[in-house]
This record gives sequence, C-alpha cells and structure tokens, in this order.
Amino acid sequence: MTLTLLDELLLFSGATLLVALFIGRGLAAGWMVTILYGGQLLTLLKMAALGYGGGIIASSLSFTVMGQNLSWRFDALSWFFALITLGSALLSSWFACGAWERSYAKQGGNIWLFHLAMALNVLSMLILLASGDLLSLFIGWELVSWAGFLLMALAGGVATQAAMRYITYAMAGGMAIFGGLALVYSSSGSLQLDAVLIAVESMSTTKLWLLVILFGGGFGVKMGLLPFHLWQAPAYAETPGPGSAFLGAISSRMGLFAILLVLVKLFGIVNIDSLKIPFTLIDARDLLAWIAVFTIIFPTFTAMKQNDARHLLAWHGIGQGGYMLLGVVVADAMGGAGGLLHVFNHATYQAALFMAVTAVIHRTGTADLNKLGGLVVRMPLSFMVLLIGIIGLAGLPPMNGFVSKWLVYRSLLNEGMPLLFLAAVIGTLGTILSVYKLIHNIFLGQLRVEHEQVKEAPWSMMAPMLILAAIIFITGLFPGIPLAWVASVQEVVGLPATDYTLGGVESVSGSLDMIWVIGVLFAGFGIGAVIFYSAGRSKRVHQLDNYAGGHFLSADVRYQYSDNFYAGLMHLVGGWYRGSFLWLEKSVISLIDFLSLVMQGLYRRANAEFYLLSTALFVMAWVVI
Amino acid sequence: MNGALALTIALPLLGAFLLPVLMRVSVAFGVWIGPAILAYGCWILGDLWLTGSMQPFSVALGGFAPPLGINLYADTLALLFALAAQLLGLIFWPFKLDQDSARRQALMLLLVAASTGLALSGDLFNLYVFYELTAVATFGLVAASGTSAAYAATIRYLILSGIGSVLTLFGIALIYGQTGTLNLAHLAQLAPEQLSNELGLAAFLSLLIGIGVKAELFPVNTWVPEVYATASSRLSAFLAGLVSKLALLIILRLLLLVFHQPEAAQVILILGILGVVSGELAAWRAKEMRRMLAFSSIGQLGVLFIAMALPDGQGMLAVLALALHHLVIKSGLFMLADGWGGALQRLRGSAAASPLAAGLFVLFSLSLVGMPPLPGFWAKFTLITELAGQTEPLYLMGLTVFLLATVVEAAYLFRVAAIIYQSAPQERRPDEIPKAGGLSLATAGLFGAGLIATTLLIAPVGDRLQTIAAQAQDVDLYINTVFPATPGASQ
Amino acid sequence: MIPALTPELILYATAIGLTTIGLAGVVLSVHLFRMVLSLVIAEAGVNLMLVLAGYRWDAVAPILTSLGEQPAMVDPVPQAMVLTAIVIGVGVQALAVSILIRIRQRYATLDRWEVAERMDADIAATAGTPRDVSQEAPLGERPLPPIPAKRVDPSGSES
Amino acid sequence: MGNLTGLLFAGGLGFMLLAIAGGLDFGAPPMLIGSAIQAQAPAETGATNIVTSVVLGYRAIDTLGELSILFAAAASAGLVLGRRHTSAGTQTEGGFILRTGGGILFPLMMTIGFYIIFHGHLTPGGGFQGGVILAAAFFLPLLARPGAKLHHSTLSLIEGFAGASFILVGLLALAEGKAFLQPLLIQDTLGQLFSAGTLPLLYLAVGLKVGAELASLLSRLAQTEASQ
Repeated sequence: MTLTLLDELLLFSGATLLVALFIGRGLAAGWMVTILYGGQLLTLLKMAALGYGGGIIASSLSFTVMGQNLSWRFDALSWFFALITLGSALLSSWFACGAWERSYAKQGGNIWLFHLAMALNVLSMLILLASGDLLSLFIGWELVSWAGFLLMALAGGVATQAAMRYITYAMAGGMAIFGGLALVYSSSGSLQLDAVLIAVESMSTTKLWLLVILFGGGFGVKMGLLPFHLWQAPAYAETPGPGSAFLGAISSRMGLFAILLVLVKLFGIVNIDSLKIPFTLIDARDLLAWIAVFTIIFPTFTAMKQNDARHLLAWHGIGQGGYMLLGVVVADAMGGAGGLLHVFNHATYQAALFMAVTAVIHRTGTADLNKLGGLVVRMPLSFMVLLIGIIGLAGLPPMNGFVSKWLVYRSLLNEGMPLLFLAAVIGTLGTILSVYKLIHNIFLGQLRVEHEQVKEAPWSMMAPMLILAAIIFITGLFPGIPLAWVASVQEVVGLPATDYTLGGVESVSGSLDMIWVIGVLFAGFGIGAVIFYSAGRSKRVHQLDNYAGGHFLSADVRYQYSDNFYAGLMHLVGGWYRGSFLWLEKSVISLIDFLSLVMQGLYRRANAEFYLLSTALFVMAWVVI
Repeated sequence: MNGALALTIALPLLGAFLLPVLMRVSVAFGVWIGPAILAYGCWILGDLWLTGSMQPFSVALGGFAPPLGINLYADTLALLFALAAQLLGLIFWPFKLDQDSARRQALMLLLVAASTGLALSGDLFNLYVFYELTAVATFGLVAASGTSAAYAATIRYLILSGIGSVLTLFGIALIYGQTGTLNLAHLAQLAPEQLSNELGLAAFLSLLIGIGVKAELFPVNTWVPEVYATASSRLSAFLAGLVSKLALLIILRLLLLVFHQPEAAQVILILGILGVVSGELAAWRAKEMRRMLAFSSIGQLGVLFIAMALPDGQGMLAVLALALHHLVIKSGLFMLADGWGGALQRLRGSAAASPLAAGLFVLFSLSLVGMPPLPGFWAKFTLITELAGQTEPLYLMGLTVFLLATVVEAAYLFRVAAIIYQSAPQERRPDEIPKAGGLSLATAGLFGAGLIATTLLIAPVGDRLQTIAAQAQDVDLYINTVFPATPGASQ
Repeated sequence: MIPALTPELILYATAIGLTTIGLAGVVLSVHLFRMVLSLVIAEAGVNLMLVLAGYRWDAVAPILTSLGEQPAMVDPVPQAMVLTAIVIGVGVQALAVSILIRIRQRYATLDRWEVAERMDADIAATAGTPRDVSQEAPLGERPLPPIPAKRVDPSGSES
Repeated sequence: MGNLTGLLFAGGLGFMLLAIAGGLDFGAPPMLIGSAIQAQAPAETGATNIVTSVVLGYRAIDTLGELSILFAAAASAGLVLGRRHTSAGTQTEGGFILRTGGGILFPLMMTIGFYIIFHGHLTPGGGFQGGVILAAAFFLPLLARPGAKLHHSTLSLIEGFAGASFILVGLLALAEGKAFLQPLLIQDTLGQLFSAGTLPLLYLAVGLKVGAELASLLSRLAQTEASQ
C-alpha cells in the first residue's frame, strides 16, 4: 500500500499532535511544532496541482462502520481552505514561540495544553476538509467543534464561560446538522455525495426547505451568522493571543466550507433559488443574502462599541464572514470569487491584526482601548502591521481586502441588487470608523506615562507579523495569485469560474487591475511626497509638544481622546440590536430553566403512585375506547 | 455444556444462602466466595459466547420441555447481558468489610443472580419472580447505606415497585387467562390469534407500566433521583447501568415476540419522549452530581424507549447499541461521582487534584453527547437514521426532541466539566477539594479504557452488534429454538 | 347498560375491586403504613385474579385421589403461581415494615409528605446544596414534628 | 380535590380493568399447559398433589427464586434493623395461660408443621404452609416471653443450609447428567411417602427455609419496637 499525498499530510498532522502531546512540555516544543506545521504546509504544497488544475487526491484511509462508508479525499476546495489553515497555524505557532510562550507560562498559562489544542485543531480541520461523504463531514465537524472548545476554554475564567456558550451553540448547530443528515439518509439511503446528489433532484420542496434550514442554521452557527453570532466574539477574544489569531483567521470559515460543500455543491444554488417563501417576493437564497448582510452590519457596529481591542477585532471577524457568504450566495463568477477570495484575505489581515494586538498586550499588559495610546513612537513596526491590517480590513486599496470587497460589490451591482449593495456599504462604513478607533486609541495620541519604557515587540513575534503584512500587500498587488486557486474552487463547487489576471479580473461585467490601481496610488503619494519635502516647510515636533483648546499641555498631563469614542454615533445607533439578540438568548435559557424547575418539581413533589395510577388509567381508557 | 448455563443463576444463589454462615466460620474464606462465583459465572458465559456457534439455544430447567417447564433462552443478546450482569457484579462487588458485609454481599449475589435470570429466562412468570428478586435485593442494598434519607427513598421505591408488581401480575393473569401458557415462545406462537386484541394490548400495557418502574419509564420513575442520590455509587452504577436495561430488555422481548400492536409502540414512544424531556430538563438544574446523573439516566432511558418504539424491531440495533453504551458510560460516571459527591460548586479545582478523573469525565461526557468517533456517536447515528426513515410524525417529533435534548445534555455536562477545570477558590484548603481516587477511579478507568478500545474497534464491534440484533429480531428463530422441529431434541 | 350479576362478574368484580381499593388506598393514604397495607389489599386482589384465570366450572382441586379415572381438575399452574406470589408479597411487606420502623425512629413521623420533606432536606444537607424549593409553607400550617433527640447510630447497626 | 381525583381515577381504572377482564372466558380456561401437566405430572414427578409437582418440578426455579426473595427480604430487614434490640425488655410479660399454652403448643405445632411439609406431595399443603406453621411455633414462645431471644445464629444456619440444600439437590441432578433441578429417584408407586423421589426433600428444604426466614423476620420486627 502506497501512501497518497493526503495520507502523508494527515499522518504529518497526527505526528504533530503526538509531538505536542508527548514532548509539548519541553523547552523547544513550540519551535518543533512550528517546524512540523511548516512540514505540513510543504506537503500541502506538493499537492498544489489541486489548487491550479482541480482533480482529487483520495486518502487510502476508509472505513465501513455499521454499513456506512467513510472516506476522505482532497480537492481544490479542500486544498484552498487547508492552505489557509496551515498557513495561519504555522504563523500563529511561530508567533507563540519564544517570548510570548515564556510570558504566558509565567502568568500561569499551560503552554503544553496550548500547543496540544492548536495541533488538535489543525488535525481536526484537515480531517473536516478532507471529508469525502456527509458522515465523515459530520465527524470532522464535531471534531473541529470540540477541538475549538478546548482552545477557547484554555485560559480559564471568562474564557471558559465564553467557551461554554460556544459549545452550547455549537452543539445546537451540530444537532441540527445531525438531524439534517438523518433526513438526507432517509431519502437517499446513503450518505455518499453521489447518492445525495441524485436524491436531491427528486426531493420535495418541503424537505428541501427543511434541509436548507437545518444545514444552513447548523453551519451558520459556526460562521456566526445572525442570530447565532453571540458566542463568537467573546470566545475568540478570550483565547490566548496566537490562538485567537488562528481561530479568527480560519475557524469560523469551516462553516463556509461546509456551506459550500453541502448547500452550494450538493443542493445547488439553483435548487435553493427555487424555494420561495410564501406570500413574499423573496426566496431562500435572498433570505441567506439578507442574513449575510445583516451579519455584516450589526456585528460591525457592535465592534465599534468595544473597548477591548481583541473583542473589537473578534466582532469584526463575524461581520467579515457576512461578506464571504454574501459573495457566495450571489453566486455569479465575480461574487463567488469575491466571497472566496475574502476568506483568504480575511485570514491574512485578521491574523496580522490579532498578532499586533497581542504584541501590544505582551508589552503593555492590556488591550483596553481606554488605557493605551501613542504607542507609535515605541512600537513603530507593530503600528505598521496594524495599519496594513486595518487597511485590508476596511477594504481600501492598496491592500488585499479591497480586491475581494470590490468583487462582491461589483457582483451585487451587476446582478441588480442595489439594496444589498447599499447595506454592504453601510457595513464598510462601520468598519472604517471602528478600525480608526482601534489604531487611534492604541497608537496615536500621546503616550501614557506608564508606557514610556515600552519596547518594540520581540522578533519572534515580529517576524510572522511582517510576513503577514507582506502577504497582505503582495496579494493586494497581485490578486491573481489567490484568484487562481479561487477559480479552481469555483469550478469544483459548481459556480461559474472567474477570468482572472495577475492584477485582478478581466471580464465583460467589470475589470480590475490592482497593478494599475496601486501604481496610480503610489504615483499620487510620490507626487505628494515630492511636493511636501521639496517645500521644506515641515517641522518635526515631539509627541508631547502639543496644545489643546488654546492651552499648551504640560508634559505630566497626557492627552488621549479615547474614552467614550464615537459617543454621538453610538447614541444614534443605540444598543437595541445587540440587546435584542441577548434578550433572545436569555429568554431561551430562562425558558429551559423554568421547564427544568417544573420537571424537578414533578420529580420532587411527586405523588408517584398517583402518576402511575393516572397513566394506567389513561392507557387503559385508550385501549377500551 | 449448555446445561452449565443454569449454574450462572444457581451458584450465586447458593453462594448467597451460604455466605452468612461461611462468613461466621471464616471471614478470610468468606470474602472470596462471592467474587469467585461471579468469576466462574463470567467464565461459563464467556466460554459459551466464544465456543458457541452463535446459534441460540434453550435450556429446559428441571428437564421439563419448555411449554410445561421453564426454559432459559440464550441467544447472543441474552448471553451478552447475562455476561454483563456477572461482570458488573464482579466490578461493583461491595468489598467493604464490616459486620454487615456478609448480608450485603449475599444481597449482591442475589441481585446478580436475578439479573442473570432476567436476561436468560424464557418464561413470563419466571421473569416476574426474578424481577421481584431484583427489586427486593435492591431495596436491601439501598437501605444498607443506613442513612435516614436512604430508608425514606427505599420505602417510596418499594411502594411504587409494589404497585408495579400488582400491575405486572394483573397483566400475567390476563395473558394466562387468555392463552393458558406463560412460555414466551409459546406465547409468540399464539399471539397473532389470541393476543392481538384489546385484551392483549391491555395486558401488555399493564406489564409495561409494571416493569417500567424498574426501566425508569417516564411517569413511574420518580424513585430514581432519590434512590441514586442516597444509595452507594457502586450500587447506583449497577442499577442505572444494568438493571434498568434488563427491565427494558424484557419489555423489548415482549414487544417483539408477543405484542405487535402499533398502539403498544405508540404508548412507548410517547412515554419515551416525555421521559427524555423530563429527565434532561430536570438534570439541567441539578445541583449535585449523582442527582444530575440520575436525571440524565432517565433521559437516556427515554431515548431507549423511543428506539424501542420503532416498528417491527427496526430499532433493535439502536436499542442494543445505546443500551450498551449507556451501560458503560453511566457506570463510569457514577464511579466518578463516588469521589465527587456533593454540590457541583464544590468541585472547583478538582481537575487539578485528580486529572485522570477529570479527563475520564470529559471522555464519558463527550461520548454521552455523541461526539464522533466515540461509540456514543454511532449509537445515536443508528437511532436517528431509523427515526428519520419513519413517516409517522410522532417519530419525527421523537427525533427532534432527542436532538434538542442532546443539546441540553451537552450544556449541563460541560458546565460541570468547566467547574471541574476551574481553579480552586483561594479560601479552600487543598485537602477540602474533593478527590476521586482509589478503587472507584480505577473502575472508572476500566470503563474509560473499554470505551477507547471500542472506539478503535468500532467496525468489528458494529458488525457484531448487527449480528446480535438480527438474531434477537428473529421471532421464528426464537420459536424454533425453544420448540425444535424434531421432538425430543431439546437439550 | 349494566350486565346481569353473573357469578363471573361478581368474582371478577371482587378481584378487581380489591385491586382498585388497594391502588386507591395507596394513592389516597398519607400514612406510609396505610400505604403498605393498601398494597397488601391490592396484592390480594391480583392474586385472586390469578387464581380466577385458572378456574374451571365443576372441577376439583388438582390432587389425585385415586389412580383411576380422574374428575376434571382446575388448572394447577395458577395455583402454584399464586403460592409463589403470596410468599413474595409477604417478604416484601416484612421488609417494608422493618424500613417503616426505622423511618419512624429517625424522622418521628410516617406522614408521607413529612417524610419526603425530611428526606429532601437530608439529601440536600449531605450534598451541601441549598434546597431548591420554596420555603413558604411547603406543608401547610402544621410544623414538622421534632426529630427525636436521641438519634440512632446512623449506620443502623449496633454501636 | 386530590382525594376526589384519586378516587375517581382508581374507580375509573377499576372499571376499565373490569371491562377488559370481561373479555376472558371465565370458568373455561384454555389450560394449554395445565391439562398437559395434569396428564404427565404423576408419571414425571411421582406426586399426587399436582400443584406440588408444578411448584417443585415444572416451576422449581420459581420456587427457588421465591426462597431467594424471602432470604433477600430477611437479609435486608437484618441490614435495616441491625442486631440492636432496642426495647425488648420493656414489654410486659405474657400471662400464665399464654406462657403455658405456648409451651404445650410448641411441640404440637412443630409436629403438624413437619407433617404438612412431608406430605406436601400427597395432600394439600407443603413446604410453604408447613414452614409458616413452624415459624408460628417459634414465634409463640417469643410472644409469651418477650425477653426470650431466638437463636439468630441457629436460624441463619438453618436458613443457609436449607436454601443451599435445595440448590444442591438441583445440582446433584446436573452432576448426574440431567438438567438442573430435575427430580431424581422417582418411583412408580404413586401415593406413598417416598414415591416422589427428591420432592419431599426439596419441600423439607423449602419448609425449613420459609420457617426460618419468617421466624427471623418476625422476631426482628417484634424485638425492634419503635421508640416513641
């Protein structure tokens, strides 16, 4: 038996897990695990043919349990997501090595468990991505859920509570999928993809609706779609730094992967399109699109309210997921490409942002946006990375986020969905406002007294951040690199493929060439710089050399406008939307609590004999009558 | 060889009768009698299991051919549960030595013998006798913990179980009055003509409610929380793990062999759904480990009843898989609860105190909520695929309730896990943190090892379970085994 | 429509009536000992039912009196079963009574609700959890009788 | 309110049960196994009392189970009540008639008890009935002299060995290559004391067992007075 490349990858990943398990307490464990992630990434690159040409690499691993066949294989879709997974795992793990690891251990953290959880997450994600039938998909899904729980619960305290909330949501989602699986099985008699594909053709509308709701809801929980998003931000934000970078980059995208595989590939966008909601003009696909849009808007504006940098980023993570789903649901060549490309882009800048914030925490000990400021003079490189990251996040040129968002917007306009477009733009507006809050409150303004001795982040942390920043810029400049993979993915899931060039897309419905865009942009910057410096009228002043309200400020009073940021806007927006979801969640829990009390009362104050008598009476009466 | 089957019931009884005398003569000798007998029983059953050609066989007790005499029916299912009874009896043996240990051990032997009898017996009234023996031995063992609450819990259980036996006897009287026989195989032959009517249904429902008391059927299971909370953990594990399953097995056998009315299945289904709802919801607010496990056990048994209600024994495989899974998990969890009794909030920091126990708890919980690839997932998978295949809306409702209940279950189990893994509060001294350790931890470890082994060997185990289920489902095989076509061929 | 009072109806009505009276007694009694007694009545009824299941018109007890021609005999199997059931009942009742004695000693009451209340409190106290029930007059106006001061050794054995 | 519901429910249940039981064919039972047993029992077990042949032959395992239940109940009662006889001395002594009568009746009742046990396979009666009389015989002196103590150790010895001998007789058959609890030594002479082979032995075991269990249960209950 020869090992296929996929076998090698899974074995490699399993070996990483074992290394983390057995020698994870050692000194160099972090580096060793990081190198092994690198090895996995190399193995994955050996399969690069998948990302360019398509095709399938099967694993020789397969089981038959209880009459069910389980198999695993990789195609372009899996490869694309696996690339992002392993890339972010490698960089996050690298980031964790050395300085961060030591300070984490010093604070009482269990670094062994951290590495173990990371390795477990990566392995389970690879297993999920490799799933070759619906049953192995579900197995992978649950593995990812529980592995994520482990990573989230690591930090203890608040993190455990957040993780508990997550696992409750995840279990609910998992059970919805399980139920959907059972329904599919009942009509197709098998969980193999081919069999399901045939069975879908002859499925009744009711059943299809039910399945779309079950699967969409189940997968949507992991994506943090409204109204199932409440768990995500706290859970990701409270994960130890590199872990949150990893989770923020890829974890919730597993939901998108599953949606692509099941709803798009198996059920087909066309089938979903035919599911009309009675008495309205919209169908299931529109419903998904609107859910995606609201997922963009609400969490983004919630992000604006956050005073903790990690929470702010995590809330953005939810919102950005909306763009991806929106693109995929629009489902033309450009929209699909935009949605899928956004997965890649989001992973890069989200990881970079979480790392930058973690670096700040590492040096200053806090992520509270009201207790930071002016760090640009102390941590200029981190500032650069954060700046690049937020430009990507806000979707502005010249970074990669611009390309994917442009594609999504363009497709919305092309397909004639102006309302959705408008809503998505509102979301972007919120993004820009809130990322400004992030960079301003951390790096701009005046440096606080207690942070005067702060140094730049250590190189073990800086290196992955810079690599990510470079990737963000390069893929912004040459979006054709990831677009090549995206095009193969589109083919695999049955969406129209986009015509890409190295600099962007080239099609009748719209073209974009980032090389030109950035060229023009930088030319403009260059001209401005030439004018600025040649005039020679600028003067360098110290950060503290400042005045406010006509008064000079003395050096012992530091000024940083950070408290109650965007007060006016916040007043306008209000907290009703987030409050309403919280209320929904609370009322469900209260309902369960109440029912539980009733049931306990039933058992506690039981007149057991009376129960027996009445049951006997009822069943006998039923028999007689 | 097959005749030795009777020894698995007779020897524990013999041991129980003689134990008090022997203990008085020599304690050192007496303490080994019980385990030795059970080990021998395990050996007999294991031998039958391994060397037998997997064909069911019937043993006529007293040499009287079945419809007249009583027979033991041993198919792989019955052998499996008989083996489980002896093995669990050995595992949960009350080793504690004090002045009452002779009685306690004798009662334990009786309980094991009765459980074995429940698994093997092929006669309705004989099943009733063993059922009562189980009940009485249980009362004694629960009361043996000697606390006032245990007495109060026992008397409530006793009275409820007493009404249960009244109903059971009533059902037996109806069946006997109608058919004139008590042998299950004989009844299976006569049932289509004589029992597929109102009277048969009424008889079945009487039996269902009567036996349901032990099987934790929904409205007659109010004894469960108190008894499990006051009895010793080892006994609770045995009761929740095995005895409830055996009672369930009897109902299943009756349903499969004798009573084919769809109404019977419907009643079971409705009560099962209510059981799941009530058990899992009540467990949500439980403030104490054993009570939580007791409620969760009610919920799990409800799931088993749902599986049992599937028409034509389609749920056999699911029932078997879920029952065995629950047997292992609940036994293990109750063993952990041994060291972790008391309020859940007090458990903070106990993961650091006993990491192995905490790990086992997480493992058991994961399997219980059905995380793949642990066996619990496969058990649940067999159930939901069967349920989803039904067209009756009631079954789909069962499916929905089952899935929702799993979410609730995961929430409360992992809330406990989170408490366990929290760091201990500052004001508590280290010795105040409850520790799971010693024998019970070792026992739980045994179950954990079994669970992991099953996970690794899931494919062959699944195949074997399918064979067992197919064999147990086969009514004709049952009848032909008890009444062989060639006269005089009964063993 | 009331059927005529045939002997069979009377016999069945007696058997089922005893059972029903017993069941009603168990449900309605507040005193635990009465519940046990009601159980005895119910068992008597159901035993009668069992015997009736084997009854035969114009038949004698199933004992051979001569080796020759036999008169019709009633079914012996239910009689054997009833014998067994009676003895089982006796065992269970004896056990019930002995437990009742202990409960009476420990809780100073045999009122089922008071016992349940005490038991709940006991379980909660052992577990160290607060009791999860409303404390507002859970049992009506009557306070629980005082627990006997001289508690018996909790292990229930000689000290 | 609750009482009324309970009554109504119980009445309703009784009515339902009556309606269902009305479906039985009263007075003409099917007697599928009953008549077969009647036909075969004398030859197969050698007992003229067919109930005995059912109890000790066809359904011997039931009897064994029932003995075990009695044993379990006695052992449980022992566990619950302990060996602590709280207030045995406080009861009043029985009167003269009771004491003397008890003394006279004791041997008589013993004799009758054993007679009933030994002739269980021939006439109405048997181990259970005889055992109860034996227990009553033992209980009588206890009533007469509350201070008197039953020899619990002797009782438990009888309990143990009586039960064990029942099983051992069954195992003997197994050892001879027959089925467990198969009657042995059946002779062709119906109606004689020794015609039924091991059946009287089994009944003796049953009688002693029942007697001992009941005696020990009763004495325990009598000696443990609920303190006020």
